[in-house]
Amino acid sequence: MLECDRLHTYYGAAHVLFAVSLNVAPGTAACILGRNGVGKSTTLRTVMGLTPPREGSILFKGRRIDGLPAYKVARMGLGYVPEDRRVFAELSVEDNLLVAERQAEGGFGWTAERAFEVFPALQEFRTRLAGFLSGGQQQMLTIARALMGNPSMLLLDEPTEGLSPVMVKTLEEAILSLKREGLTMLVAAQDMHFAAKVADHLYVMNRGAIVYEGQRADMERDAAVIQSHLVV
Amino acid sequence: QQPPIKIGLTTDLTGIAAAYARGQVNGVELAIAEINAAGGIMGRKLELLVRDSQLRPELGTSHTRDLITREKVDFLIGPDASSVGVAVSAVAKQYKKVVVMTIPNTPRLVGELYHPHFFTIVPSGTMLARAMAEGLDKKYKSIAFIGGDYEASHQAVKYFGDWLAKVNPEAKITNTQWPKLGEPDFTPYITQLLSSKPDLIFSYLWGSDLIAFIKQAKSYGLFERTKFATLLFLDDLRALGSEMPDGILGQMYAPPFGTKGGKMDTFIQAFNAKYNAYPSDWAVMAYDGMMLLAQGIKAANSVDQEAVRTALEGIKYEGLQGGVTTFREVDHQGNVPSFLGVTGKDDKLPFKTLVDIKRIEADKVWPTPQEILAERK
Amino acid sequence: MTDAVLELRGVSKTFGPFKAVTDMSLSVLKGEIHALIGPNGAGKSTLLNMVAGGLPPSAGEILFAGRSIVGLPPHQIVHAGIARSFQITSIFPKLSVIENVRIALMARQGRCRSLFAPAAGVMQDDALALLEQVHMERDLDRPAGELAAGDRKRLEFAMALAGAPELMLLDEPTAGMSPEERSLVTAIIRKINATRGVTVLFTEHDIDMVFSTAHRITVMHQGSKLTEGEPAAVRANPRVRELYLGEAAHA
Amino acid sequence: MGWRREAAPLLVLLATMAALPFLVGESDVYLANDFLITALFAMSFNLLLGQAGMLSFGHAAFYGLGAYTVALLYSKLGVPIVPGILAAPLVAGVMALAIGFFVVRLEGMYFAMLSLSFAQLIFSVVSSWYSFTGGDNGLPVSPPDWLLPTNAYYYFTLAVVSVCIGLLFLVRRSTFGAALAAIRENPQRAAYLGLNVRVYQLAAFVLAGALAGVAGSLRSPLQQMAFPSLLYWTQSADPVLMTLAGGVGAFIGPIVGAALFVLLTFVVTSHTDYPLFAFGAVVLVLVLFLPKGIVGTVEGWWDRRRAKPAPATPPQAAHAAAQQEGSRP
Amino acid sequence: MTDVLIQILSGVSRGMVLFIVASGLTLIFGVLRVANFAHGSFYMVAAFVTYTVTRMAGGGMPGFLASLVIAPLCVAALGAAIEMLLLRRIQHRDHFYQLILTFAITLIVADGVKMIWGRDYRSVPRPQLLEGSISIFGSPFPSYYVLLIVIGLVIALALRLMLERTRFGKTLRAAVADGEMVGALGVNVPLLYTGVFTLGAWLAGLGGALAAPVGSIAIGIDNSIIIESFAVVIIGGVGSVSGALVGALVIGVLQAIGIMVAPRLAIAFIFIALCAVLLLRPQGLLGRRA
Ligand SMILES: Nc1ncnc2c1ncn2[C@@H]1O[C@H](COP(=O)(O)OP(=O)(O)OP(=O)(O)O)[C@@H](O)[C@H]1O
Ligand SMILES: Nc1ncnc2c1ncn2[C@@H]1O[C@H](COP(=O)(O)OP(=O)(O)OP(=O)(O)O)[C@@H](O)[C@H]1O
Ligand SMILES: [Mg+2]
Ligand SMILES: [Mg+2]
Repeated sequence: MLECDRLHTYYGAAHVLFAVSLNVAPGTAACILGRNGVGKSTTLRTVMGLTPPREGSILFKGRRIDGLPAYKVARMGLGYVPEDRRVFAELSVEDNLLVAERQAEGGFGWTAERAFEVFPALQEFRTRLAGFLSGGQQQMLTIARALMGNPSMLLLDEPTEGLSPVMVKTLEEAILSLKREGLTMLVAAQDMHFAAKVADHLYVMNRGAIVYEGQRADMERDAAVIQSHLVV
Repeated sequence: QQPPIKIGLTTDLTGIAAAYARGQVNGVELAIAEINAAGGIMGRKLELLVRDSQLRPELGTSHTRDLITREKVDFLIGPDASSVGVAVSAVAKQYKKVVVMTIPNTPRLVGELYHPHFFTIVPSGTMLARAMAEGLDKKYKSIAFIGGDYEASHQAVKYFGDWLAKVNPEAKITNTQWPKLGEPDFTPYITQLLSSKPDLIFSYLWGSDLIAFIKQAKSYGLFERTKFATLLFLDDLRALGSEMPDGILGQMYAPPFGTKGGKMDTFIQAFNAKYNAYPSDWAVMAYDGMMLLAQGIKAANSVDQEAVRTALEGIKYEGLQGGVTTFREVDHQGNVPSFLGVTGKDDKLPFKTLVDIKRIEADKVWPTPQEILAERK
Repeated sequence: MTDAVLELRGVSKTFGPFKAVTDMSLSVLKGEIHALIGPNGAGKSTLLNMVAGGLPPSAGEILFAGRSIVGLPPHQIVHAGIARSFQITSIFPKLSVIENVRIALMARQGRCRSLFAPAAGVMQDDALALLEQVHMERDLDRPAGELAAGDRKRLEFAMALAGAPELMLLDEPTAGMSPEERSLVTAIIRKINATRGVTVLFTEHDIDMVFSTAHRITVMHQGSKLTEGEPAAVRANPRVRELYLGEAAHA
Repeated sequence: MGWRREAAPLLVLLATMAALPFLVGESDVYLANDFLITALFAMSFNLLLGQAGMLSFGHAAFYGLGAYTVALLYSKLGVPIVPGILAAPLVAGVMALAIGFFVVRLEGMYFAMLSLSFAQLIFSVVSSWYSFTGGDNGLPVSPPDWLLPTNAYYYFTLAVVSVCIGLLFLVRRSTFGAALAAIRENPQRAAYLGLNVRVYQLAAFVLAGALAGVAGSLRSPLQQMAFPSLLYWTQSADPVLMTLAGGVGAFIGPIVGAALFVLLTFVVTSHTDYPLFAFGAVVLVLVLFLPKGIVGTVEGWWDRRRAKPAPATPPQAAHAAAQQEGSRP
Repeated sequence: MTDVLIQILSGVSRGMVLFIVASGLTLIFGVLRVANFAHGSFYMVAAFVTYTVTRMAGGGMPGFLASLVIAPLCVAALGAAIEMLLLRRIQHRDHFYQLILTFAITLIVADGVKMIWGRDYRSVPRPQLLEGSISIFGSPFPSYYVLLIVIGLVIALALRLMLERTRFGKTLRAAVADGEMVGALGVNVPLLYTGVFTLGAWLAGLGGALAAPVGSIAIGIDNSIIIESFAVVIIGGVGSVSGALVGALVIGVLQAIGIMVAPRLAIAFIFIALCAVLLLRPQGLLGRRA
């Protein structure tokens, strides 16, 4: 579904991603683990077209998407949940969803109603301005918002940040059920446990490069290696 | 080959008075072209240096200084807006350069700011306001005033009122309105003016303000309901064209059609040939100003400032407007006339002009030397 | 009650018809690490914000060291001895990392009032020490806005530490951090509490961190207090397990 | 940025300006005088915009008040120019305090519009109070004979402006300046660090107003006139443009901007029939191609030239890339 | 009494022109956060285009209608070009830069107008049909002003519906807050911005075309309208179309009444109103508190 080949990304003069290559097969979830500042968010932004790579190529559903503006990437069916929430503070919850609503190729028929089913807390506040939601509520909203675009693949940047344990569980279940429906996912996360629950495939990043790659089955075996990349 | 005699002209080619400045530059250029064609003065050609002061006094100062100190101009000819005029006059005073003003007419120039190198051939604000009072029919008793909210217009109503008290003591100014300069909407003022039911409205609006006022007043039937007397520039007549109502009392500085025959007709033709346009009041005064300055230089037979100043003080110049222009000693105010007439159609021109023109001579209305001296205190 | 540094009595906050916090009473004892937990939207941030002076309470009293601080503007509350960090990081993005901390130190000590005294080097050493503590000494001269999310969070924490406050209000201080940095921050909290007796009131969703760090825990739910007590007791509370931890009560 | 790096160009500039009358003609000295005053005006403005992030659109009010203080003291009370120039910052500062008290409550564009409104109110008073201010044709001032020669007044201006810019230099690098920078970046955060944001903003506003007053007070003796147009809003736009064109972030940015504008205005109004067009085109090009203003862009270019090549790929990244190649499915 | 009524009505009609221009500005300023100084230039250019069109088509109704269509379109095209060629390139920089960019444009346009139309001021006649006046309680009220009031109200309603009710409007508001994020949701943000800017320019053009037959067309009308429009936008609340309507009417009517009560304040009137509103209700009459 998504094939990234040797991506190099820069912020101005700062070289941040070094030859990042990763693949996500249709209907599976891949997870990028790594400490702070290793380039997880940048990888997702690069795929999304927000910080285009200077070198390398990205194929989505077999088509080149590197160099395309973000809106074209989104229209091809890639949904994005950013790390710092970025809800539209001055719009109501409902309108946040409305803005994102879009029928894309190969979507899964998401509507606001279905999103509210997954996140009942949002239903309660559907007319409240998004800026007034609590941190966790905002996090749910960004996920719901991304679903409204009916993506065939979702990029999630630390989706559990700021969620209470009970919400994390709900989210895990939601992700698994989305996966069952056939949605492909690439998730950036800090948390091994979460990754272990949702990911079929695992990448570990360190200092802008992928330093480990493995299947879910390998995780236990390689726990020590993975761990070694997650500490300094 | 003798070096040319340099004339410096700082004027506001940018800003709301730009149209006047253009006419002025053209007038001076035409005069210089004619002088040079006739061989120049003392065998020297004249050269004009134009600077744009953009209606900013400080820029007027910089340019005038620069013209004097870097370009070494020999004489200055007047700027456009009064505020820049004041600034230019101050520089001329400091460097003792002869300057001839052809548009600015704030009474302060001949009053507190006067200096011996200053000469003007524009009827001052005082003279115009008094001429208006002088020329009005005595039957108008209740008079309303409207003028832009700035100094000249406040002074105008004052001088007008004072003179009225002398020539028509029964008349009263019953209502005054002060829209800001550049006001796009005069309707509130129009309704105010009309509600006081005056015999006559005296307006000190000009340029685009006057045009907007006239157009808006038309739909309120103002010109049918009351007599309207206003300061009027040729540019206004031209811009309004056939929209200009008939029967408005207009006061003008130096309308080309105000003087029949003689030099004026030649001038109009020459101007038209050169610029493909009918000259404005400003072009007339600018042309006269330049010619007069040239005559002064010729008379002095030198470009020495003091010699030329003395020559100008005693000059007798026969200009476009007929009569002989001289400067009086106390304030170097030229004895220039102003004109009062009624708007109407002229078959020869594509816009309306004044008919029944009255020429009001300077000596009737200019302030007495005592008045001038009192102001300088 | 006597040794409570911070005491809330019947504090409420309503936004229009919505009650974000209802009649909350809370005492934070001197020298304790007090955790405030609860489901998303329970009102934790709102509560901290009221203490810090960012929001006026609709009702109730807030006492700090026995003195009411309701109605005081934030900067006065800071000078009274309360520092805070934000849930959504709030730093000076274009200033360098070390300048961020230095300004925090200078402001806290009231050293910004001089028009002419050069700022260069002022409190440089203290700032360095703080940044070393959070292991950011390598990023000193980077503009703070360029930091990755987790690093910004650490910087924010360092700024809250600046100037030795008596009470720290930390809103999810370790959210978005990797496990390693998380334990670092936790260790610092414990350390300043143990060595300097700094009182800490914090919110957090990482339960391991909460239960291992806090001396006492208050659980909020829908704007009011659900329960309060020692970590073990709170953990065992069936309502907490159901509403917050999401563990089936019978499990 | 080290203070040497900021001070060095200032000192070079000071030396150049001091030598100028020996190198160029009277008219150019006059123009340079104009530049010095304009530069101080723009610098005082940049204390607000560059340092504190406050976009004031009414800064000309204080400039004009400075000019009128000198003119009024001179013409109404016969006070000579020099004491007038000393009084100007006081008058402008007090006015800035009164206006600042209200305007610092607002932020961003609202702050800009409120400062504009107050300035316009002062402008309307000045331009229509004929008996006191002389109205729209201005109020004359005559410098004493010893200041009348172009060079004499030039050196006088140079001295005053140097002192004021020196002051601004100190303020920028002071702890107060650091607090302003923090407030500019994130006022909310600054408040939660213990800064009384309003008071700091007010202090900056007063200081900037007072220094603008000094600039204005130097202006009216130069023109031998105080004009209401010195207080008009278009005059307030000037320092904004100069500062942004020169570079908001750099200390000497506004000076460079002022030099450019004074010179450019003079040149275009001397040589073209369409000065606004030429001027606007230059500004347009500056904005489009020099994103950080002139000084900022030059500095960036300088730094890049001197920077050592950035460290290349981190060691283990290269190795990781290789490993990637092998493990690709 | 009818005096006062007529006074108010004329204030309203003036307010309507101001509203039409300011509504374009409030869109551009409120929605795109571009403090567009060139807005006054759009107004001026439209007025001059109106002059040319009516001269070519003769003064009557056809000329008037043609100018009402052509002038705003010309200006809209100009706006689109400015947005795509210039503003877009500095979109990601500090908003200050857009301010000076648009300021530079005002200068260029001011002289551009001089190059094309000269320095003289001009006048556009009203079509015969709208030349006269209707009678309101026996006092004449120009029929052209009635037309202005009607057009203003229609525009207000249309804009309000567009912004508040349509997805387009909501997307717009979201894009202001976080353009990058909206882009990541599949919205072509640059196109959206161009669209808004063009619409804003079109409104300025419409205002210019409508105002041309009532006033005079001169260099400098850009200057006065821009300050008044900003005042209206701020008084009404940035980004709020209804606010702009209220703001414009408040200014129009208060000015009309104000000169009866305190004529000496007329010159400073708008700024007194601005100060009062900003101090008492900084977010504007209908603005949302941030
Ligand atoms: N705008 C920027 N300019 C310059 N450098 C940046 C910028 N944004 C991020 N960086 C740098 O790029 C590197 C990777 O950042 P990124 O945000 O991708 O990390 P991350 O893995 O998502 O970290 P975290 O877990 O903290 O979110 C970091 O060193 C960061 O400092
Ligand atoms: N300004 C406001 N207007 C309206 N509602 C608000 C406002 N601020 C907060 N709320 C509501 O108050 C409730 C409590 O919010 P708060 O941010 O305190 O939650 P929290 O406990 O910190 O949650 P989280 O753990 O998700 O951060 C939420 O439902 C939120 O939507
Ligand atoms: Mg990240
Ligand atoms: Mg919270």
